[in-house]
Amino acid sequence: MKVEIYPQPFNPWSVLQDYEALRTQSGKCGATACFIGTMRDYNEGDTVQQMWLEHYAGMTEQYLLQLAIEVEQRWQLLDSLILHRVGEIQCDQTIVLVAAWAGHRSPALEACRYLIEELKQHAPFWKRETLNTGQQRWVAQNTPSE
Amino acid sequence: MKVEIYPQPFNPWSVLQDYEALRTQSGKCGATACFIGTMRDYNEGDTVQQMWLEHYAGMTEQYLLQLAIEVEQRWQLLDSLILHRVGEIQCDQTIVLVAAWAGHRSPALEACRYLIEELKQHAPFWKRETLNTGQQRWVAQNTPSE
Amino acid sequence: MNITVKLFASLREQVGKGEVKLNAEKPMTIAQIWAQVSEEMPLPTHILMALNMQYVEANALAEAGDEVAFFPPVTGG
Amino acid sequence: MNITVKLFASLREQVGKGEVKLNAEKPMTIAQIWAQVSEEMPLPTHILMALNMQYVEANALAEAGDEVAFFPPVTGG
Repeated sequence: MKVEIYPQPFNPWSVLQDYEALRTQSGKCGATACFIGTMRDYNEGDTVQQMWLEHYAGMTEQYLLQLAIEVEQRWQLLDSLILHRVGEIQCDQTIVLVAAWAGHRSPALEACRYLIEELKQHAPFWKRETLNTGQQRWVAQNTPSE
Repeated sequence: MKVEIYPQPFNPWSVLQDYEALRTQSGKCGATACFIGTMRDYNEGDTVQQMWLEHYAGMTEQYLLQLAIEVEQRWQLLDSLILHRVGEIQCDQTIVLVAAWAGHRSPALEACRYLIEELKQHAPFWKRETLNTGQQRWVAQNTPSE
Repeated sequence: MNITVKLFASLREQVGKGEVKLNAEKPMTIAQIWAQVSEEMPLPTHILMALNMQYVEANALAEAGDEVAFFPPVTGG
Repeated sequence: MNITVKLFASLREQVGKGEVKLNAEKPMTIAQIWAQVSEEMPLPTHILMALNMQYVEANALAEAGDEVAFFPPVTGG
């Protein structure tokens, strides 16, 4: 299990590769599901130039750790991972990465979806967008399940 | 869109990294969902030593390509990827990788799940397991959705 | 011209043939092709059938030049 | 001893404060703390509140040494 807040850009695939490489190969994992959220250049009909991501240092990490523990227990996962960017984010950069490892595909897929939905609804992060007009605005709220 | 059958082992994360690196960064992708199936050392209560994966060369590729096209259209995806191993497979090696790229998370997650469920139900692949007793057996059928 | 018939996985082992060329003077149903290739084995309940690499039912018609395949439930992924 | 009060994102900008130390001689509800920090602004409808980094409702009690936070709906992921 790993939960981490990244103030700098990261490549999700190389992080996943490095993370798995550290693990003792066990033969027990049959399924890995992961979700990656990336910064788009548009939102609610406007062109977005960049984004600032604020978090509540301390509570955010604690919330995500509680979430990972809950999910690992509920779906009997072998492992889970939650990574999230903060700070100034540019288009095409990774914002969030969640992953779930399990014996079979249903727990991995369901846990992965639950991780991202819960994170989006409850983890204390806030996005402030800078539009191409220079205007800055706080994103009002996440769509419940788009 | 890419569909490929691998007769040799591949690392799913480095394949994903290379695949994305080839793409023109567009700012349109907000969500990537992927699923990876891995060979376990157990199945139906027995210890499995290795596996042989057979496919119907020609039909398998054609079926997977039709599936990718269907999924990209149905969920308005930006891109999709289906990779599958064949031949002799050892524990912890990747068997299958499916991925879906979309503007928002729901289409990416739903398309990813559909890809793996359809592939498991319809793509012409067959697994023959070699148990640790030396016994060989064909896997009778995939669980509908575990 | 022939119909090419392919069998896969456990079905290939049961029938003892991986590929057969059938002389096809006129169109045949997939069921007729099975009967000929398997030497009158009853059609297995869960068998899957393909004509030119598309899934079909046992009453589909194949003719010379076509490729027909029989295989057990798929177990990929 | 004080209660530390933190405000985040748009709420920090609206109230004009990011962090405040409140002198707490006796326990206070989160609603009372909001009233004091915001100088009697009504509690925003969708506001989220945390006590020692766990979500709570407005009637939860905080005392000296505690950390209380107010923030708008979260928009991570």
